[in-house]
Amino acid sequence: MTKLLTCKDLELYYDHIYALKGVSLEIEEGETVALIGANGAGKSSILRAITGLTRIWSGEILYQGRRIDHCQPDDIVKMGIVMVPEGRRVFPYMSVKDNLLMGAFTRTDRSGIGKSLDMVLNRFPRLKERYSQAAGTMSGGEQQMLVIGRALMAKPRLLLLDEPSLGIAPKLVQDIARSIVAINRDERVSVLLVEQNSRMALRISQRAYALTTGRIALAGQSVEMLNDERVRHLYLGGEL
Amino acid sequence: MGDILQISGLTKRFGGLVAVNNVSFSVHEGEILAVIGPNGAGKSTLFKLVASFLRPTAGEVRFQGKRISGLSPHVVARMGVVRTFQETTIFKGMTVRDNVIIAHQLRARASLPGFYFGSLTAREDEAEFGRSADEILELLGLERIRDEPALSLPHGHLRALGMAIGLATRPKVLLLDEPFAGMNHDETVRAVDMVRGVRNRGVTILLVEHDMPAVMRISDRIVVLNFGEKIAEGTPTEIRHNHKVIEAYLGIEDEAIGF
Amino acid sequence: MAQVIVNGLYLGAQYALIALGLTLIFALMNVLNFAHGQMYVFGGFITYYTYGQLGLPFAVALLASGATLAAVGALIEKFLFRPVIRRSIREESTMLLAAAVAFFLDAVILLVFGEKQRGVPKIINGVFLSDTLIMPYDRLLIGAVALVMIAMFMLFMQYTKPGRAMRALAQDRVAAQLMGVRVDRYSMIGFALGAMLAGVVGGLLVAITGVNSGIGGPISVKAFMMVMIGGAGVVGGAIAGGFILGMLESVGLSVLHAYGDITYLVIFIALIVFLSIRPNGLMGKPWG
Amino acid sequence: MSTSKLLWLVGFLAVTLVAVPWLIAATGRSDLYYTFTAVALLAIASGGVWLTFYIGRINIGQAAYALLGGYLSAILVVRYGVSFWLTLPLAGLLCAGASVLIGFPILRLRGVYFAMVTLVLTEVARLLALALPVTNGAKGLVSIPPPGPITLFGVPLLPDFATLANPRQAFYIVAVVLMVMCYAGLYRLVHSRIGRLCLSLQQNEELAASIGVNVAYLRLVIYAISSFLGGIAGAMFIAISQSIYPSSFTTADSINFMLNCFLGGLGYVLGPMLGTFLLYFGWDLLFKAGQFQLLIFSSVLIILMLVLPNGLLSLRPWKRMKGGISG
Amino acid sequence: ADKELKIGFVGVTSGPAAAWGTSNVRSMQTRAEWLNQTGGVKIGDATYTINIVTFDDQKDPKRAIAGMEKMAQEGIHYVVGPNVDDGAAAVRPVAEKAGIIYFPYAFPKELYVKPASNAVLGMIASYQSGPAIYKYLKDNKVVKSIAFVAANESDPLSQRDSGVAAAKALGLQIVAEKDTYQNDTRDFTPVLTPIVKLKPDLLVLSGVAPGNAPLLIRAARELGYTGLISTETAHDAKVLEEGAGDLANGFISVGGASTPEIRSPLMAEFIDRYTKKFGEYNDESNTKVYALEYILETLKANPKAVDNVEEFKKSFDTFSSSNPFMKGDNKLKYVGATSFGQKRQIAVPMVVNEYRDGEFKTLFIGEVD
Ligand SMILES: Nc1ncnc2c1ncn2[C@@H]1O[C@H](COP(=O)(O)OP(=O)(O)OP(=O)(O)O)[C@@H](O)[C@H]1O
Ligand SMILES: Nc1ncnc2c1ncn2[C@@H]1O[C@H](COP(=O)(O)OP(=O)(O)OP(=O)(O)O)[C@@H](O)[C@H]1O
Ligand SMILES: [Mg+2]
Ligand SMILES: [Mg+2]
Repeated sequence: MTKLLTCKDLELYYDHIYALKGVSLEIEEGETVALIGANGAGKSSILRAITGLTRIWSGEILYQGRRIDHCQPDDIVKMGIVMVPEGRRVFPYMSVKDNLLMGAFTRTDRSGIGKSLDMVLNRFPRLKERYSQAAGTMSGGEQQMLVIGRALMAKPRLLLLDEPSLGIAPKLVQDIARSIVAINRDERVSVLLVEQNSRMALRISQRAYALTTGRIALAGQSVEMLNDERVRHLYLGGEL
Repeated sequence: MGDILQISGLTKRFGGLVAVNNVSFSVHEGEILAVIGPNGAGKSTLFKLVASFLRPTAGEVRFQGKRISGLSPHVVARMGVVRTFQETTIFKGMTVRDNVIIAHQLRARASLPGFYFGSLTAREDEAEFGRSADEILELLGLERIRDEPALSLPHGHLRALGMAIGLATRPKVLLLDEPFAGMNHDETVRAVDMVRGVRNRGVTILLVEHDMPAVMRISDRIVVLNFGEKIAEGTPTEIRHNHKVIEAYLGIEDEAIGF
Repeated sequence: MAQVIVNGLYLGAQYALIALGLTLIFALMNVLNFAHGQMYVFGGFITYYTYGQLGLPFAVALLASGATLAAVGALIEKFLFRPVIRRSIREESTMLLAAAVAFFLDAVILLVFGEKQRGVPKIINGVFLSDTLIMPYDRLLIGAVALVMIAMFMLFMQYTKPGRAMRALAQDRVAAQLMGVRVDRYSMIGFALGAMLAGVVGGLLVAITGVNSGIGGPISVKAFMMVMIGGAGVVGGAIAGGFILGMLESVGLSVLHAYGDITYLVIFIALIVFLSIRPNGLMGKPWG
Repeated sequence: MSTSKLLWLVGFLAVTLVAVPWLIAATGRSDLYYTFTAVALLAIASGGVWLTFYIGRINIGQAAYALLGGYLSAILVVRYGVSFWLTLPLAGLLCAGASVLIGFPILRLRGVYFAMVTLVLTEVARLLALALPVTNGAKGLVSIPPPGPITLFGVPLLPDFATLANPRQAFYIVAVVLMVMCYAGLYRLVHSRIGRLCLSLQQNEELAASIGVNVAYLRLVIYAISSFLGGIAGAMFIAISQSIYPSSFTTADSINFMLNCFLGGLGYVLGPMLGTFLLYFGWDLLFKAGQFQLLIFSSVLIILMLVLPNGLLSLRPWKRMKGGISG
Repeated sequence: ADKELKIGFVGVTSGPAAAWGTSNVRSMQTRAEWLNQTGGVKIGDATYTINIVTFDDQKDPKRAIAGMEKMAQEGIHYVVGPNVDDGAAAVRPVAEKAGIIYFPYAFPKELYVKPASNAVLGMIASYQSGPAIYKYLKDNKVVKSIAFVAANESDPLSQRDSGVAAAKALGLQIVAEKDTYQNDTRDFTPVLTPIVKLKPDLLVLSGVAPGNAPLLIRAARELGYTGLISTETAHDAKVLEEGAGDLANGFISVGGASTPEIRSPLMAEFIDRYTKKFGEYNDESNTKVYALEYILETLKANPKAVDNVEEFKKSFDTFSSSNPFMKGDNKLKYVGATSFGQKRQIAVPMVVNEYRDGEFKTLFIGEVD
């Protein structure tokens, strides 16, 4: 396996508040990596840094061996890193179709786009049913599927997911988790999954990092972390 | 314990869509009642109807026997029915403490002119609000960030602040819309304790939440909505085993992903 | 009555086109472009010189107007609005900038083009006459061109990639950015396009109404009104607003003409009442 | 009120009421009296606009109330022989009353919609002034007598303006005193709990309602105060020009009031005062530039905006801003 | 030239009405430059260079007051302007108090009747020209019915009202008098559609702005209107030609002073110099040039008035000098006794023009007393 993405010693702050104080992590080709941690630990900040939405203060981000920490967000999308942001940000007044086409914005291969569209619609049949409905009028779960589908339209090699289960009914959380597993398996997309639902995240990932206030506190195989006493204590709690 | 809220035949239409359809149930004084249901089932709409932010198409809500549907929200809030919002809604331009202080509005005894001219009651009010705000911040573990601008708080703290704002109004009934969303396990445990603490001060609590373990642990009773209709009502144990609820909402455990 | 309706339609087409550019800029950047009317006047003068004075074909003059204004718009976006938006705390602050730009354009236009009302030779002569309807051919032509341009703009926004990008940008900037839309570039394109529309309408209408350096401000205000009727930041709303205002004026002036002074009073009060009932216009979104 | 604030106030009064007249006398620049009078009165109206900004509404309709206030005062003085000094507060109060009626439906609107409706309101006021018989329509009211004397128990408090050798100075003093009173009132408002309630409206009306703020009522109160200020400013202006026309206050004025607020800074009570001073005085200073006046003026505005997009007062070196929008 | 004489201008030179003030300022500047080139103006024993001090009031009465204050500050006693009613009324207190004689282009009678004493109407008022025009048209072109249309603004509306009164007095049938349009109207078809249907013999565009006149004419003609069109304000032939082309033929307007038939060589040279200096002439300046001429000629006649306004006022009743801008033996003198009870108006010849093919032709010349 080769390194797809490497973050070295990322530091980042907003208005003199440190959000990241030296974070390093790696994602290998084909892997699903989970990133767990408390509120405000800096999970979203890492994703924003990778996608170029927020500039890091120091450290470096390498993608396939190239430094990308000075690239514009659109260049990063073109390289194959696509993020699904926190909070289901669909384009509310656009149809499902147009939302999906927006996903393929940086692509120019018409036939490839068509194929991706078929793939996404097959994966999420609900989207096919709602093909020309305005996205803003769909339920939360459907919107979540739409944003994941939209990200897939960009044909990513690395998919960054920020809390896809937030505010989603348990039944749909399961659906989404299944989709993530399937996407990783079938489309050979590497995934970096940020989740509060640590149990779910650890179950569907191979490796995981746990973040506390801007630092990596723990890292390892997900299975091991699931059974790790400290993780259990900090992030999973006892049996509920 | 009597019923503090009676909801009867409540219906809300948006154009052709019936978001809440003929829902009736009662809330007992001092209990924690959870409303659950799939996305789009009408839970938030139900809350808005109860807090009188929306006018029902049919049916009514009674609080301590008095009809409150149709009154304006601040009147209902003054009577003691207060909601927090699903979206993280706070006053972004103020500090954490100011957010809580301003939320004491309902407890103000001085009039607007009184505040303007700084009457004795007004000054007493101000001092009292400050004290009470600090108390609430401490209760919710926000005292360290009390002077931060609310704008830059992380998600979890925003939720806590939202609850602090709700508490500051010293409500009789507090409606919490997804209070645990975006919290990890540890934080959820703390928040659950917090909500219990609030209940123990005599506040009746209604909450909407998707975090099932938390819901099961915290609630005395649960009401389940689906497509705007009430499909079940009962104790957590009853709900957990209700087929309709499993089918519509909880889903069946999936071994592959393990939950 | 036929005359009144056709008048209304013709006015409406013209108004809708004016409102389109304004609404586009508003949707993309949340900037209420007070300088829209001045851009319109600027475009008008360019057509006046290229068509009226230099004698080039009208179509060429329109192109010149559009191209110049697109450039002006792009520059204004890049060097004025972008830095100010980035640094201001409250979005409304851009209103001062927009007003300053309006003053600036007003000053430049007055200095360069003078204070007089200008007109150009008619583009076609002759009048369409029937029992119920009198309509000069040039008005018919301009009305038709306006309709075609509206349709083209709609198609552009609906079906082309830049159009889609701009709609996405208007709905969620961050999400659009995450889809690979270069926000800076498309904001600039959008602003340039809005300015270009203003310029082209200005040029188009020189053929009928001429152009006058001072009318920019009143035109902006009128355009705001159409946008409000239809709903801010919605392309369809701008078009609807334009046609409604055009029709209201035409019908109002003919029905209320015995009371003359009050036609506009009635229209304005109706507008206030309408907005009190529908706070987001006909099809507007609840923007902040 | 803290002593430092009191000192500031005394200092301001000393400068405006003693130093300025002395300087004017020394330099012979008596035209500056009118300039400063105009600044003071426009600042009062702008202060009202600023207050509506403070509850999160873009108000481009202040000229409507200035016009209304002007007409009310003029009509009372001309047709009913009421003393001007009595009409001044009356004009303000009647404007406040009118604004309650108008505000009730339109204050539900937000953002650009409210802005546009108020812009239209200015035009409605003008058209009404043209159409109503009591205003004498297009011909306006001219030859309005200047303010008369006020005596209290035989003691003259204010002289008859018609007999004054230098009415400019008298108007100046009245305007400055009015302005100081208005801004002191505004300052107190903003720094009392009401100010924070206003902020809560500005930031989130729904949440404010949920914590028990009577949103509709507070909005109306604030809008009424704002219109009160507009009415007073209008009435005072009419006393100076001794004439009023439907075009005495127009859309352009409404826009200027708003720009004054932006220029000074929306987050600061004194912002509109500073903004008015700079915009008005700046224009006046450039009078020698002749035909290039507008060009230079607008260029300076643009540059100011580029350098200080949050208003001039965001420069305040003694109080650094911290991301907030606090007052 | 050993001394400087400052003459002020307060009026509108920007915004939609910029044309009004601009033609004013430019004619003053042209004439002043010309006089200075030829050695200045000899008043009494001294020779003066003329310095024109201008102030743009943006058509805002509040600014106009500031402008008048500025003039007082500059020690100026003679000011041309303001251009509109509200501005002129607003500057009145300042001008009267500060001792400034001003020449507004505004019609409210209060400005000119006692106790006011410092304003001098700089042109013919609509209530003076209206009756004359309607009478002429009634007698010569058999006009029986008349319709009015005006912008919904103070000046045009009050001009309309005086026009309506004049028409009534002449026994003309008034078929439309309430129709108005917003000042931002650019397309007048809807405004005129109902009026044209009434087929009046004469359509009066009351107080129409120079920019709007061609648009109104064009819309009326294109709607099939065949009657006469007239107005009481001054207009520019070039603007009419560009804006309405042949459709403007027959348009009747009141120009202040000068059609080719009556213009003196001096006027011709003025036009020439103006055109050279500013690239383009404006026919409105035919009227606007007079105010400055009156000020200077009166000062020449009574040199003490240079810095004493009271002296100037004394000259109102007696002043007379020959009119350099007109052929023949015409006089510059102050008039207005009938309208205002005192002589507070300059006697510009009331030239009623008809537009034809890019030029104005004189229909008749009247006088005001
Ligand atoms: N725009 C901003 N301005 C100032 N501070 C910010 C901003 N965005 C985030 N922060 C701060 O940076 C820190 C990390 O935030 P981040 O959003 O990365 O956390 P997170 O782990 O994603 O939390 P959550 O689970 O609540 O989403 C927090 O302390 C937060 O207050
Ligand atoms: N103002 C409105 N206009 C039209 N439809 C609305 C409006 N508010 C809510 N709805 C619709 O009513 C339905 C119920 O919405 P509601 O927000 O109550 O769901 P919810 O149960 O809270 O869902 P979630 O769990 O996703 O928050 C949805 O289909 C929603 O689209
Ligand atoms: Mg996050
Ligand atoms: Mg909800």
